[in-house]
Amino acid sequence: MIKVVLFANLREELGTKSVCLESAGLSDVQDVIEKLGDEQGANWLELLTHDNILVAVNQEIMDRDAGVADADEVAFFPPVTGG
Amino acid sequence: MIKVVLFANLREELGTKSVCLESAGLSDVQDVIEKLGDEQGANWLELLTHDNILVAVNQEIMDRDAGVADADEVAFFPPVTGG
Amino acid sequence: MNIRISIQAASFDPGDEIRELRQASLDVGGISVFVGVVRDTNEEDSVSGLFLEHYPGMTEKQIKTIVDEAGSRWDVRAATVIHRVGQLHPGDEIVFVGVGSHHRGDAFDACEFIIDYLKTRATFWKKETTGTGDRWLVTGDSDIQTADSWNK
Amino acid sequence: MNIRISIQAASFDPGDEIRELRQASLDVGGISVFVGVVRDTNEEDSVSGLFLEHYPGMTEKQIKTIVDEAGSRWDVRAATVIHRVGQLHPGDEIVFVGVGSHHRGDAFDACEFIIDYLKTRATFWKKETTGTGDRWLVTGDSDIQTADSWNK
Repeated sequence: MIKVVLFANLREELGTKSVCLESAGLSDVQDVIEKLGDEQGANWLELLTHDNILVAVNQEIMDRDAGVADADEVAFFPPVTGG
Repeated sequence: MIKVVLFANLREELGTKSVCLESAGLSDVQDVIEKLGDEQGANWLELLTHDNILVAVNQEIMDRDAGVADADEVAFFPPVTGG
Repeated sequence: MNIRISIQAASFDPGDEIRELRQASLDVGGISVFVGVVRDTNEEDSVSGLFLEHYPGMTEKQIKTIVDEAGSRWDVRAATVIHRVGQLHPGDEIVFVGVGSHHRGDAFDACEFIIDYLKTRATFWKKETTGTGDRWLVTGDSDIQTADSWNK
Repeated sequence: MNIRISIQAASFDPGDEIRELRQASLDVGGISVFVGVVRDTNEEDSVSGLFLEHYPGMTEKQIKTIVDEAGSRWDVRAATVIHRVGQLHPGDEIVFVGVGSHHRGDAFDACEFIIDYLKTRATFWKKETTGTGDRWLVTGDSDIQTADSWNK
């Protein structure tokens, strides 16, 4: 399984803070996004492909072509605003 | 009267924190230094004319050619080392 | 280098934190501290509350990386970063960054570097409650430029 | 601009001072603080005590001038300067400079400006007690250069 976690407005707009995906057939983050669009709805695809949305794989910021494997944690979130 | 005040190593080396001088005949700081040398001893002249000694007249940093008048406070001290 | 990092809902006492930084080593000659406070206005709108969310685990690792980077650039004897999360209100302290160093210039630079990076790199998100509704904040370009300026 | 200046023998509580800066105005979004601490070494010699003397009256006026100058250069909502005098020991806090501002960059710059000028312009003198006797300190050239750099 791949665990997908969402934060801030993504968490609110998509109505959940995490979902799990079967890892079979998923080789990179882009695959994860497309599968989320298929399984969860077109609004997921739309929101997660926004230019400003950041991706972390196993808590490291990555590009959308970063590889994913079973048991990975993939996070999507908007630009940070702490401090 | 002109009040002369001394700080830090000057205070210690000259053995006093303040002396008073008759203001008659004193027109600038240089006059004050010379009169202190005459009245208090040559070591005063030597210490107060050192390059690094600072002068304040009425609590404002001044050059040695700054004018002085009756009731003024003239201070001599080494470079500051606070903070 | 003594490092203390805490993400917490509870408030903190800047005096206690400064005391710990001071006592970390008798080599500490200067401590530079930044305390961020929730303001009551933002872009003209009055703000009645601020909600902070973060990415548990990732945030702590990122802050550790930021502090280590500061320690490699400057003399840092002790560093403390505390960031609050959850529901805050105007006047509340939100973040504490403190750096104890042998030299004051290093303390100032390391402290400012850490807060600048914290604002643009660490996974925190703020949501404001205003008179016209709630809104998630977006990063200001000026904050990004400020953090980037450390790479020049 | 709220200004508090104190030359005192007593210790101070940085936490209380930060609280006052925070409460000065709800426009204060960031507070930059510097706390100077007596070190136990200076130029290789171990230091067991530090005696501080100042020029009462003149010192307070100079600090007021320094703080006003900072307020004219940066956004300063509140500023506090506390400098201790008398006999201190390693680990003691000697100086507190705190600046509350709307913006964090202004808070940092104003705070660092004030401490840099305090070290080179304000009428304080330090005498160290070391294993080889007492000695009055002399201003480091680096401190003078640091303060002068604000005029560039």
